[in-house]
Amino acid sequence: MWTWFYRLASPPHVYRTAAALTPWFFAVAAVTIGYGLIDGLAFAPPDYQQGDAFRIIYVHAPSAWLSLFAYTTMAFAGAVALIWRIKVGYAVAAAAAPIGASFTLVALVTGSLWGRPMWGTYWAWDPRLTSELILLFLYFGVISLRQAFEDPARGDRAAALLGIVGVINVPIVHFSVYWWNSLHQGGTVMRLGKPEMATSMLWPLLAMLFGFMCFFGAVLCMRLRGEVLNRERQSTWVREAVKP
Amino acid sequence: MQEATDPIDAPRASSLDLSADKIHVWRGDRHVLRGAGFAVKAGELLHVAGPNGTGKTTLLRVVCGLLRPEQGAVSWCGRPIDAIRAEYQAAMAYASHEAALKSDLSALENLRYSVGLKRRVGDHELRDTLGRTGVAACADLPARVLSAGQRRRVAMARVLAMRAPLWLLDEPFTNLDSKGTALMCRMLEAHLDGGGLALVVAHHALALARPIRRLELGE
Amino acid sequence: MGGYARFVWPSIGLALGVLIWNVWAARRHHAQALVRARRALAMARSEES
Amino acid sequence: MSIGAFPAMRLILRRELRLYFRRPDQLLQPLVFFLIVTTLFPLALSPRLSLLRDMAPGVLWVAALLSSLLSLETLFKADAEDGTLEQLALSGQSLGVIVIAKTLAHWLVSGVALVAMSPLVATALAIPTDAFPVMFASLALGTLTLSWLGAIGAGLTVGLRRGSVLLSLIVLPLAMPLLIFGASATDRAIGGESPAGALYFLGALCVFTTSLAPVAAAAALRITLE
Repeated sequence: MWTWFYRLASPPHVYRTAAALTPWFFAVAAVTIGYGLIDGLAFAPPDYQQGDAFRIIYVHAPSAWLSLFAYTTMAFAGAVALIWRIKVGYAVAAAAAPIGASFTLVALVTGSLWGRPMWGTYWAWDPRLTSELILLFLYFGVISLRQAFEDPARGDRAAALLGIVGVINVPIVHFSVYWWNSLHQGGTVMRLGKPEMATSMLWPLLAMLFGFMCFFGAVLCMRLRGEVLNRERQSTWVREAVKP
Repeated sequence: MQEATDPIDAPRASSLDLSADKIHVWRGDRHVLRGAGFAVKAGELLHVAGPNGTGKTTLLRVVCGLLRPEQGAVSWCGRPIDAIRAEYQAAMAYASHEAALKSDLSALENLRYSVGLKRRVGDHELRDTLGRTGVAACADLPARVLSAGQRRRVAMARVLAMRAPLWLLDEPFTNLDSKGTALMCRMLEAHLDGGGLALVVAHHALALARPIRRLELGE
Repeated sequence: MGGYARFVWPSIGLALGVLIWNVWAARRHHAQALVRARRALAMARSEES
Repeated sequence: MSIGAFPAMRLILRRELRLYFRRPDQLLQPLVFFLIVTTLFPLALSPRLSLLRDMAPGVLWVAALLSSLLSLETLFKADAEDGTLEQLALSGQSLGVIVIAKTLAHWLVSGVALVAMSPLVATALAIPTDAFPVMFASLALGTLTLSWLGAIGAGLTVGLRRGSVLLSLIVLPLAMPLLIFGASATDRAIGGESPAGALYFLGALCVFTTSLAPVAAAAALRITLE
């Protein structure tokens, strides 16, 4: 019953599918990000409290969202690989980690740039930023653990396990950081982002979110191809595929 | 020296058998084991031989279940060892190429805390077993002060005391003098006579008074 | 940008920069993997002959 | 004929404790480290008692985390290096049983010693004696939780040559909630507020890790033992 699934997840199939999907993801990402940026930066009205500074949200929020999404993808792919022994899962996890880490960094820096005009300081131990920082540390842990093993197969499995442990930990960190912040700051810090938004501001944001997801899909596919090649170097299909 | 065979704690039968089929192991880009396989029955010894780096130890680690092969499976009495982990481990005594002793514990304590996890065993019996491998005098010394040969004999005593029908030994003759080598051979003979099985990794020939099956790796 | 240009533009710039870096790094990653696979193939061939 | 899980756990616990007490230096070094780190803070900041009292819970907890982490590195490494970990893994007992016994032994030695040492440090940091019971409770719960988290990290890094830095890199982010609740429980006790909330959370974290970490650490060992 599972055979179709294993065939779907077979390395050569994944390698070809990823190649076929990449341009589509890129095309959609280019259109939506392009629209989101132009509409968000030029046409959306300034926020009545934050003025034009709120426009940072158009890159901050999608990056923050993507940082969590990539981590979840990584942990999920690792879990699939560990439990059902589907090796492509390790390749997906390995491909997702550096992308996720880079967007975590963007979320942190843009959050801090946004914080400067809002709080008067680049870093105010805002709970969201703090848990984002801890997420970055988790990414570093997973990436360095994978690289520390000489045998890539063991590195893959160890990193997958750490990813799963981390994904359980993320909500705990998030919750405890909020609890800690409310204890110390009494809610005086203005939180980044707001629940209610005018639709003219919302559309470009949604477009950016969607565009970043598609971009993630595209880059993941590209990296995935490299990871699959590295893992399957000795197999006949790779030899056929790379024949000069 | 007394050489009575130990009773083996297992369904005493000639039905015991261990087999491995088409074992493939990769280490990174290195294809260490390429389809190794064997079958051993009760009373038989398999000598795993081959030059360095041909995967002898790797095969032994696969057989004892520490290393999961990429392809192929190891079966104990017809069932894959992954499915009967606890039962298989209870029936097996493994001696790695190092003596695997805690240097801060005495020889006796070392045995107590490793054999004791497999079966209920008293210190008296363990001292006896240490005597049979010729290291009774070392029982209360910390393993730190023992010579390499003495440590090997303590490790031999541990294998004996486990009373397991299956012995998996990695280079058991290392550091042994000629007397120790002879003792080890007699122990193996007695074990096989009692219906036991043994897998021995060694890079030189075994001097046993019986036909030995050989698995040559790296050919 | 209502006086906030020095915060908004670097943010956008950084985000775009990281987007481009991701594409560049992914391409390089794949290219290196291809080179390694070819090298492995060449080694295997030279062993066979 | 084979040994049940509880007798096996008792046996491994005895083995571990005996090993710890044969090597008292191994036991004392993290404690001395704990003392030294806490000494650094007043020297680096200021000996003013009011300031010290404000920072005390944080200093205490950071030092406790670091010193406990220091001893966690050898949790499985020592056994892996002399080959006895393989013997344990093949003893017919599940790896979970082995992990539980070894981790509990580590906590009994390092955690309890840390708790016993804490009044000394607390006095030096001007923590009032009224806050001691809460401090003991939070440290006991926190070090146990950290031992479980550390067991996962130690299991993942056991075969690596430069595992110690990596162990901190892996475990410290996981331990941050612990630091938050532990330090704030102590802080509230000093300020005369009710520390119940933070202690409950610490307890919940402790129960949570106690139930899940052995599984994760056993899986980690299975991966790295290969």
